[in-house]
Amino acid sequence: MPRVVVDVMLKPEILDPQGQAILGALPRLGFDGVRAVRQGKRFELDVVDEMTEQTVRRIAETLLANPVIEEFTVHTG
Amino acid sequence: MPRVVVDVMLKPEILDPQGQAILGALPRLGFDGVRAVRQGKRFELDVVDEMTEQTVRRIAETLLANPVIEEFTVHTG
Amino acid sequence: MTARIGIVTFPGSLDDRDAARAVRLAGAQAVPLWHGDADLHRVDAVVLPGGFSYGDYLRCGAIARFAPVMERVVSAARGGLPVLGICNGFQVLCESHLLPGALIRNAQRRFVCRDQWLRVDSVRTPWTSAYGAGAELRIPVKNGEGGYVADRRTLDALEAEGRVVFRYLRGNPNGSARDIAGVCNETGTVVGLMPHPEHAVDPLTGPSADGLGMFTSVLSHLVGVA
Amino acid sequence: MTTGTSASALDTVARATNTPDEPQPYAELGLRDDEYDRIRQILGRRPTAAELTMYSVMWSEHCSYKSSKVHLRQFGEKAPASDALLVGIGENAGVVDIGDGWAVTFKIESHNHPSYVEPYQGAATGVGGIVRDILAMGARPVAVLDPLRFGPADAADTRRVLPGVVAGVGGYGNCLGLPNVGGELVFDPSYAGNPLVNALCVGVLKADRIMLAHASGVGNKVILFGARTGRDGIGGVSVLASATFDDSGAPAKRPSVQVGDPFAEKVLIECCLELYDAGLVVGIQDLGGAGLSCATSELASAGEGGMVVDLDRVHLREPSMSAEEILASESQERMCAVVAPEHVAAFFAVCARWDVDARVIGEVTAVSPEEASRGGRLVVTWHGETIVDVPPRTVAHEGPVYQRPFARPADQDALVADDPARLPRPATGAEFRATLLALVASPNLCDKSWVTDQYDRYVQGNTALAQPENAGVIRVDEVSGLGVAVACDGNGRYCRLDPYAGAQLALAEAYRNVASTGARPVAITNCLNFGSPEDPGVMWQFERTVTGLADGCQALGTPVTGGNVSFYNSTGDTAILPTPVVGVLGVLPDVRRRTPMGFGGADGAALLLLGRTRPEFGGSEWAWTVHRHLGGRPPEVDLAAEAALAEVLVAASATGLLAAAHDLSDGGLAQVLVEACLRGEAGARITLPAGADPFVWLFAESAGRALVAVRPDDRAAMADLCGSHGVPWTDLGTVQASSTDLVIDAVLAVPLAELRAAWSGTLPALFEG
Ligand SMILES: Nc1ncnc2c1ncn2[C@@H]1O[C@H](COP(=O)(O)OP(=O)(O)O)[C@@H](O)[C@H]1O
Ligand SMILES: [Mg+2]
Repeated sequence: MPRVVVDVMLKPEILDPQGQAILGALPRLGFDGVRAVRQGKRFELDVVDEMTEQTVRRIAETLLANPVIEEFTVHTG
Repeated sequence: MPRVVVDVMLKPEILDPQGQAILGALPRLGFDGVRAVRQGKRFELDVVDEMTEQTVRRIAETLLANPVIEEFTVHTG
Repeated sequence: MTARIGIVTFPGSLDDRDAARAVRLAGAQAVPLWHGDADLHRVDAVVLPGGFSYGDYLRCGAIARFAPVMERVVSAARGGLPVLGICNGFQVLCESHLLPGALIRNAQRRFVCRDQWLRVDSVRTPWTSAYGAGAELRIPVKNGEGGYVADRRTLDALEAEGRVVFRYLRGNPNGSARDIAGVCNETGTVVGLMPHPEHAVDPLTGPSADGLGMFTSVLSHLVGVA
Repeated sequence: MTTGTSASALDTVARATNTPDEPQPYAELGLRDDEYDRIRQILGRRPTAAELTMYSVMWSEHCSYKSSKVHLRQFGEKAPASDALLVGIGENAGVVDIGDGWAVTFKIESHNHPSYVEPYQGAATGVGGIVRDILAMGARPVAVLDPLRFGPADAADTRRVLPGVVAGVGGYGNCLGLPNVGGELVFDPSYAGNPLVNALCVGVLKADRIMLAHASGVGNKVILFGARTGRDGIGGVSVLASATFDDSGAPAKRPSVQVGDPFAEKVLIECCLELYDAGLVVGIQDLGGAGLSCATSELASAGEGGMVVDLDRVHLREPSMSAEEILASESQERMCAVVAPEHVAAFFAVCARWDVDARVIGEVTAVSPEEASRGGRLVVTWHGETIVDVPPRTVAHEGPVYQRPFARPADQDALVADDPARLPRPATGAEFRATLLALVASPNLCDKSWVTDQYDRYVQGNTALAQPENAGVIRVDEVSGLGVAVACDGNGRYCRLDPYAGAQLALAEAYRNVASTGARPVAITNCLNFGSPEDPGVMWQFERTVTGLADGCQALGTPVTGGNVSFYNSTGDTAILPTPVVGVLGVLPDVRRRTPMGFGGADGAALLLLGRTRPEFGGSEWAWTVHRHLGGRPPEVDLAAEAALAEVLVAASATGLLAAAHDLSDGGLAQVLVEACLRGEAGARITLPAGADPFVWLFAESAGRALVAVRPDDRAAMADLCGSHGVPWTDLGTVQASSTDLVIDAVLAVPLAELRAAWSGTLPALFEG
């Protein structure tokens, strides 16, 4: 069964507290060299052969992402 | 500045309540044809040129993923 | 006539019984509404209570929005039915696009439960008419994803139109934009807020009885329009 | 078996009978030679792989209490007579009659080891597990408390473990809609590699609707419902499974960490309560440690004695699971019910309404008198073959019992001899001030709200008091105001110095906390956290603790209703401090009468110190915080004085004499004054009695004391009440609500703002960010 992946990230203008926290923690753990971090969600969907990309996009925009604050990309896993 | 992406997913044998919740909701929304859903995390890191993949992997295993229940993959965005 | 105020129970709703208690204390009849109902049972107003509907695993309120009862709530709200969304209920209202904006993870990334001071910034809604303008309330806040966000244009419009209903005072518990604790739709009938008025109806079990005014407000509004 | 190769043919009972000499990995499963021999003797043959699974998990220390059983008997033997106890030790949780037809059930449990490995999920599933115990008694869970212990507050690993544990306790409990009304937060180096994560749950039910875990009624159906079964927590049993999987070369993944699904548990709670209300359940058991092995063997042996179970009917998360894995799985959010056949359809309808998965997996069967005398008969089939045929009682209740050797540790005398009297004490006003500020800012005495603000204490709308109050108070009956108070306490340092006295001090402190709210203490639960039972020194601590607790409960008239033992808690080779945590339940006829701890509403009130103050510093917070010293004797225990003090606190609350009350414990009087002033922001002016040693009065940790605030008009009545109960009291000064200082005449004066900054800055500085 085909696998599709939907990546959902906060829009760049929305504050991302989790990404900020990771960015803040990295130097304390001795990791330098990271300039920015954003945290989002990754959904792996196992779908039937007939499923069109358009349907996956509809699933993403109605359920998996909230268009007010998030944007998404669809690709095959 | 290069962007690297770390995808973190629950190990396949670990219960994924989030994926289950989505799977349960889809038919109610009129979307058939999805057989399985897993929800994970996606981290986008902007790093300095010199950063090695090995360092990113170390960041992933110490901070971004919990190796007890999660596994991760690193790729360039 | 006793006003009938419906309280929706989604799987994972937690404060539905508390909301019903608050409605009764205000003198109205609490009517339980089940998420699977496609009928509002002739209620005069609806409360969407706090909790973790469907575990809130995807995004708070994201799945509850699609419950059969919500279809009815959305269309009735568009027709003027007063709706109050508390905490998870506020999140459901934003996900349903009855209210603008969204609620994201608290800035400090922790769940926070504390007694919070609020200011009533709009007394023109059916849910706040019993308060004096600028009244200060002490009401519990308890959420993990209560940071209110919206784009700047929306925020400016909300302020210009007097649609910021509540604002946090003396400390913002979750990083909400412009200290916003609650907003309403264009007509004011749909109100959402993160703090929990239903937990502030009796000083025995809450920090004050300051929350009761929201339920008495809607009651007098309903009596007024009847 | 899923491999289907002939080499790993299904290990049926028939096959086991025919291959008596086949070697079995019993040692890897944690069974000793003599234990394995006993299983063979019980069965008259070697066990099948599935039977070996059941015996090994059920005969583990955790499930069988094999090291503790001989001592725990004292709780029953010495139990004070109590009409209030409806269900005692032995069931999922004890049940106490609180009057007006209401009953309350409560129990504490540990989830220490999982919380070290995976703090968030370990703590979350710890809450989930204890909640199901309460649910299984027929009760609606109404509150949780979380006694927590960690290594040094500033240790790097504590920064890893503590935030995760707290988020897990909150994440699960908040999502379940359970107010968190109390707990503990203690730091000590002995917990560095072994945090203690205990969780206590309280439930409410009608006294006539208690549910029990028994499979009665031949022909009744056994229904497994809730979450699907996966490979969670099957740890040790994987040796069995891997032996079979090896053939096909497919290594199975076997997480021993369980992931909680609080939403699934929330709907399971509502579903169960609806099933109980509808009268659809004959018996019920939650699934926790040892999963189906435990639930089926316990249900069967407590009922008719006979049961058949078809494992093929179990709804699996991973279809490739073996029978042994299914039997050992500790997947969360599952329950097992016994249901009359005519009610099965209605049962399924309720489950469907809550979207809860349910499957009939077996049936209650008749046993012959001869089978009954052997311990009943539990038969489990898989792929149409019989893989288990055992007397369930031998699995559930007739596990090994050890008389572990115990001996007073060699260093005990030296420890006790090392009296803190030799330590330098503050003498000048400046030194007192510095000592006070250092103590209130110490991790053990500081403000805990960084932790407790992550817990919902309001949900359900019945919380009349919650942390940081003396005890959590929950309203049970909205009309009459009838309610309960619960507090939990323990002090590992006291127990290290004298485990017998330490256990009684833990009991006395929780008892005193409950009484301070005005509630009458009626029953207790306990969680005994100790090092390895194979260490005679630890076993001595354990024996002394149990004896002390049993004797203490007898003296105070508060029966032990249940509890939990957690052994093998150590950091490296060093055992943790012996840590019994005692939870006390009290009854309050009307929660509107509860006594608060803060001076906020007590302007002008007279402050009286009840009880006797002695120069007691052994194991004290002062000795530890200021000198890193642990030695000497713990405070003296006087249970008659504790009982008299409680009588006074309860009577004074009932007659409305008290504006505030706060019991004394760690940190002594100074700490209590600071906490009561800061709660509600009111100053106080204290005058110590003439000739008193201010150091002893301010920092000693003598037991049996409480500070009370009474309105001037009530002072005489309060003094009379104390006199009539033989409770000594001392005038200490007054509450001055408008003052912004805590003043102790001739000793120190500190602005409340400075106290608050010191007290509340500690945890954020350590754990923020
Ligand atoms: N982990 C925790 N969870 C909930 N409440 C806690 C926790 N730790 C401490 N508390 C609460 O903080 C308050 C102060 O704790 P403590 O000093 O141990 O109380 P006491 O000495 O009266 O037993 C109490 O109300 C206690 O229940
Ligand atoms: Mg304590």
